[in-house]
Amino acid sequence: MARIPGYAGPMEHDVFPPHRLIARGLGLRRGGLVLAEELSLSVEAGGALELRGPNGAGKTTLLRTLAGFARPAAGAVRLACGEATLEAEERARRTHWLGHAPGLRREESVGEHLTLLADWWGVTRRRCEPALARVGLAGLAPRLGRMLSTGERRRLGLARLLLDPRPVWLLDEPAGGMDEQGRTLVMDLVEEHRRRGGLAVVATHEPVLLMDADQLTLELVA
Amino acid sequence: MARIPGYAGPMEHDVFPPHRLIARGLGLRRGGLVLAEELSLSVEAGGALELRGPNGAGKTTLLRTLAGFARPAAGAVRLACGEATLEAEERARRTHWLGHAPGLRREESVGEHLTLLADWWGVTRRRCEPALARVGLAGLAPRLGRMLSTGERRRLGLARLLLDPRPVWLLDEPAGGMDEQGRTLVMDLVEEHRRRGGLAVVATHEPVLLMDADQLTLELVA
Amino acid sequence: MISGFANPERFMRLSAKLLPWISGVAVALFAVGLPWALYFAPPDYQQHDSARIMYVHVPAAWLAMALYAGMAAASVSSLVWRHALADVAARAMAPIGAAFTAVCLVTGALWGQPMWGAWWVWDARLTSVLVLFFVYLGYLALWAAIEDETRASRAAAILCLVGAANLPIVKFSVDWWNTLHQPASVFRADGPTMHPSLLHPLLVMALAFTCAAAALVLAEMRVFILRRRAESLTLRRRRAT
Amino acid sequence: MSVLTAFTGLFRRELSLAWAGGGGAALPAAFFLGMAALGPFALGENLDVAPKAAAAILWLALALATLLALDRMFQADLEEGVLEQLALSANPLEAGALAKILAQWVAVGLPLAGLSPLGALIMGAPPAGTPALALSLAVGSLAFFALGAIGAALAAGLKRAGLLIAILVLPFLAAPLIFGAAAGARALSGQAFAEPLLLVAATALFGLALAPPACAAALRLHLD
Amino acid sequence: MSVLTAFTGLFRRELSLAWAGGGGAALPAAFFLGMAALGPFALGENLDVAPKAAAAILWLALALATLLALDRMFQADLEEGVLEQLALSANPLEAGALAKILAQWVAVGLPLAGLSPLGALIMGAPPAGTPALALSLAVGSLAFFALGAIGAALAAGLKRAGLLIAILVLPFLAAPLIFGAAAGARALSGQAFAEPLLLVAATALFGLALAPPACAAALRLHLD
Ligand code: HEM
Ligand SMILES: Nc1ncnc2c1ncn2[C@@H]1O[C@H](COP(=O)(O)OP(=O)(O)OP(=O)(O)O)[C@@H](O)[C@H]1O
Ligand SMILES: Nc1ncnc2c1ncn2[C@@H]1O[C@H](COP(=O)(O)OP(=O)(O)OP(=O)(O)O)[C@@H](O)[C@H]1O
Ligand SMILES: [Mg+2]
Ligand SMILES: [Mg+2]
Repeated sequence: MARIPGYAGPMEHDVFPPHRLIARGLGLRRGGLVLAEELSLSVEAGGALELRGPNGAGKTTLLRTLAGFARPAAGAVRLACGEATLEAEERARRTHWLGHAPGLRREESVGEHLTLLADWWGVTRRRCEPALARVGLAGLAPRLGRMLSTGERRRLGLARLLLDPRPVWLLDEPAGGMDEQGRTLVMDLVEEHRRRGGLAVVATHEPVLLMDADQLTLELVA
Repeated sequence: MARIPGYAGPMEHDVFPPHRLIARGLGLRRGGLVLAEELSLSVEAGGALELRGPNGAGKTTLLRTLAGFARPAAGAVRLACGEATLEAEERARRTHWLGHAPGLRREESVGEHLTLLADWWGVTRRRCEPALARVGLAGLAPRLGRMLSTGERRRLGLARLLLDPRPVWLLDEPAGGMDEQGRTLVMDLVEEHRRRGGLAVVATHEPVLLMDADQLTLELVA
Repeated sequence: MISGFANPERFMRLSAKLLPWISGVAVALFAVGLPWALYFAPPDYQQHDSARIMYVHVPAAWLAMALYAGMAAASVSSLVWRHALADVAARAMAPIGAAFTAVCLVTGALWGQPMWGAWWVWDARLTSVLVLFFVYLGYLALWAAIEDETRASRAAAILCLVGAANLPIVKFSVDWWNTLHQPASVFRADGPTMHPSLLHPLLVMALAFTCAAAALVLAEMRVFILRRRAESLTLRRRRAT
Repeated sequence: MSVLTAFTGLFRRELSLAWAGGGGAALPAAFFLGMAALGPFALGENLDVAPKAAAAILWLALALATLLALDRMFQADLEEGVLEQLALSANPLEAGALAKILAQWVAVGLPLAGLSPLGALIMGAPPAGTPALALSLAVGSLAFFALGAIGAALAAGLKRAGLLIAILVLPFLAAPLIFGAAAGARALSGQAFAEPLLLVAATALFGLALAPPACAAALRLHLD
Repeated sequence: MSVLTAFTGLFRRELSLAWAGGGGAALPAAFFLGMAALGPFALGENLDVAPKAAAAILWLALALATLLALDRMFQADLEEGVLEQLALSANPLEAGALAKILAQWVAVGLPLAGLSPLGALIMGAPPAGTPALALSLAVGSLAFFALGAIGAALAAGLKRAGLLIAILVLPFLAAPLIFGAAAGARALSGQAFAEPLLLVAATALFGLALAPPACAAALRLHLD
């Protein structure tokens, strides 16, 4: 695998090399629906962008486009590290996506799930337990996907962010379904991430979530 | 069908006869986990109970038990109308449940979904459109389940509440995933419902949701 | 006796006392029945010594059906009266019934080779017993798929009752259709037609099989109840700490 | 009155979901013909047996189509929370189960039965017996869906539900399959087929009587 | 190195999901026996066909088992968001698809092949040829799962995926089925079977080469 110099894979306490997520002239479409046109954004290392807007405005669609799952109808998304623009594969391995799907099968246990991702992402399995503990799920490794409560499912998503340190976080309503303490946890994790040189794009309906983040408000189409 | 006098089925603007939801000595269990013991509660017509507590405390489990889906390990739930305790079937048709599941199939359209429920619940199909309009989904009838955004899915759940007027509302995080205006909508709907003599049990993590509601806080098991 | 089984505590006490006796009787009956059936009983005038398979085949077939009938009865009382012991009983009978069905199938196949010149034919009797075996397998698979015991027992009870429709088909298949398999010669409305020199050792063997099955079922029920207790103990201990 | 509206409402919804995405019954039909074509392929060098086995192959194809359709009969509604909404109603889940069974029969079973004469002709069966073969398949698919629905409801939402459904349902499909294939084979070879056909009808009636309460009880269990 | 860890990690996970809930390969095994019994059920009075058609019936049972297992091969991972997490990685989805194919083969295909001698004996086939029959089924099920995975990936997330997969996949299954059934039939009747067996192996190799990129492309489409 061609590795960009300065990025040596998963790190524990280091700082990420400076990444920058840029979208230019994006057109977002779903079915026949035009959700956005000529949308541009740029998030720097250490920065954060809050996506806001009413239900159905297209926040999730935008995030999925940034993640590379959805293809924009116009424009392009690129991730730069220093001066270099990264290839799709490199972009994928430096991006974390926290969506609404649980991420694990109904019959899969939390522990099996994280072990699989550790193997698949190429990080050591020893990171699983600390990640679970950090998000308040210590001891829940044997529980199956279908048993988890809404908040536990979201917390597991946060644990995935911690399992493999990646500079780009794309979070869709990370505080949704969380209790008081869980919301603080989300804020803390994003803060830490930014201090390490990571960047985050976060869709949210919480009145207050991130500290000094840029705001992008999507409007509902007519 | 044996109908309790004073309850003539779906009504538009009338007041419900006085119902009362009572649980005595409930024991809640999931797998090997004991979530609650000796739990008692009572909600009167016009009243509301807010369920609070950390993620995984058992709020959803309690609501499902109140709805009659889950069988309590101990104790019993009953719904009284005036002096009479209602049979299981009568309890079912007077209870609304708003959970996290979308309630419609991925390939089913919003319109088909509400039409089906109108037929199945025995209310006129003409109620579908106004219900959709009230929750801000006017014009979304052709959209399929898998297309809906998180907030739209929750709003559809609210539309179901309006489709068939029932005295008992059991709502699991009704404001989750909702935008500003959606949260206000939830509050307004519950207020209206209570003014009509309905009662509501609402699990929520919102700092403020209902006005002068009783509070029941579940604790996390060790 | 029946009421003694109604409550798990009393069942444990009663079954602890009964179990050695039933097992002992089974051993004694086998000690008499096996030599009688396999050595002293006269060989069949047509089938010679291969007919001795009968002394295993027929009791196994009877118990395969009897245990399923027992499961169905237990399922009814578990569904209707929520009887605490009924689902344990049904669950305990299933693997043993399945095993006897397998024995019936295998001995039948072994017998079929010399008698009919084929291990297997698809006549109504053989097919319906095979179906019975599949019902047993499905029942066990359903239990294994649901970890919550009360839910598992109720789901399995539904399945068991639906599958009970197969039981009369097994029994009467030989009368309703032309089968290669022979019709009943013992349990008949007009009395047994089998020669007493064959019938008597068969009945002893059948009794021996029945006692053995009863002992196995009781022992398995005890294991289930003990395991349930152990689980609720650890649960209580976990809560106490 | 209201039970009837409810019933037809659900029936129509199931039908439109089964035929969704255009093509209506074309998908089951294509599948069935594909299966009917594969059977002779597998028999290969023993092709001479194909006309003789035509009824058997078509009945097997029907059984497979049923198993595939059963897989999602209740599972999706359970996972998406539709059953919760249906359960909170004065109308019993029993009626819902019956509506679903009949809808599957109309959506999948009847098109297959209607196509079966074509399949039989492809395999070289004489045309005379094909209407009776189609009749036997029509009745048989009702039995399949009624009896199969019980297994589908029991296995809905469990691990490896696909395999589990097949195992639970197989023993129940045996009787209609045996009698039905016999009826079809006799019809194709010009023999009297009334007796096995009546037996198929009997299993269908048995299934229709038993399935609604059994399915409803199983589904209520899974709502827990 | 890390690709290997990733690959075996996913392979092991698939295997443990396929065998979850106790019983390991027992469920697929019971399932296969049931499927193998369906053929004779349907053949009924035409019993004389059975030994001759034993190989065909077992091959058809294998095809049925494959179709039923394929139904959930990618669908569940897509709906639960597992594929999204797997896609965001340096390891290509191609490797993931291959791991899934091999795991299904080991979890479902091999147990079935191992049981096939029993099935053949029940149908009155001579014991001598049964090991070769089992071998042909083992190779054939690899071809089935490899080729079938393409259809499963294409249909994942679409309506009525079950039937759709079957239709998409049937044409691809035809080749291994024809050659495999021929190899099995020849093995049972003591003839030379190397040639058709090699052809089955060729389709398996073809499938293994084609399936990973095809599956990965289809899955990426569905992530949109
Ligand atoms: C796998 C093949 C076979 C199966 C599944 C099978 C099944 C059964 C069953 C279920 C019964 C109990 C019938 C009842 O209680 O009414 C039975 C009884 C019996 N079977 Fe078989 N059988 C098989 C093969 C054979 C063969 C090859 C023979 C010998 C020709 C045989 C001889 C008998 C006899 C003599 C009885 C006792 C019937 C009576 O007197 O009531 N069976 N078998
Ligand atoms: N295939 C489609 N055809 C038509 N409309 C679609 C399709 N897919 C999605 N939509 C619509 O696109 C809009 C944007 O959805 P999206 O999930 O991006 O919204 P969102 O901003 O995340 O909303 P929320 O705050 O509720 O999560 C929604 O109105 C949705 O119904
Ligand atoms: N079958 C099971 N076995 C063991 N634990 C289970 C099982 N089912 C659920 N649980 C656990 O029971 C707890 C209660 O779940 P519940 O969904 O009721 O929580 P909740 O209060 O609604 O939480 P949230 O605020 O996250 O929605 C959770 O910790 C969950 O993991
Ligand atoms: Mg969204
Ligand atoms: Mg909850």
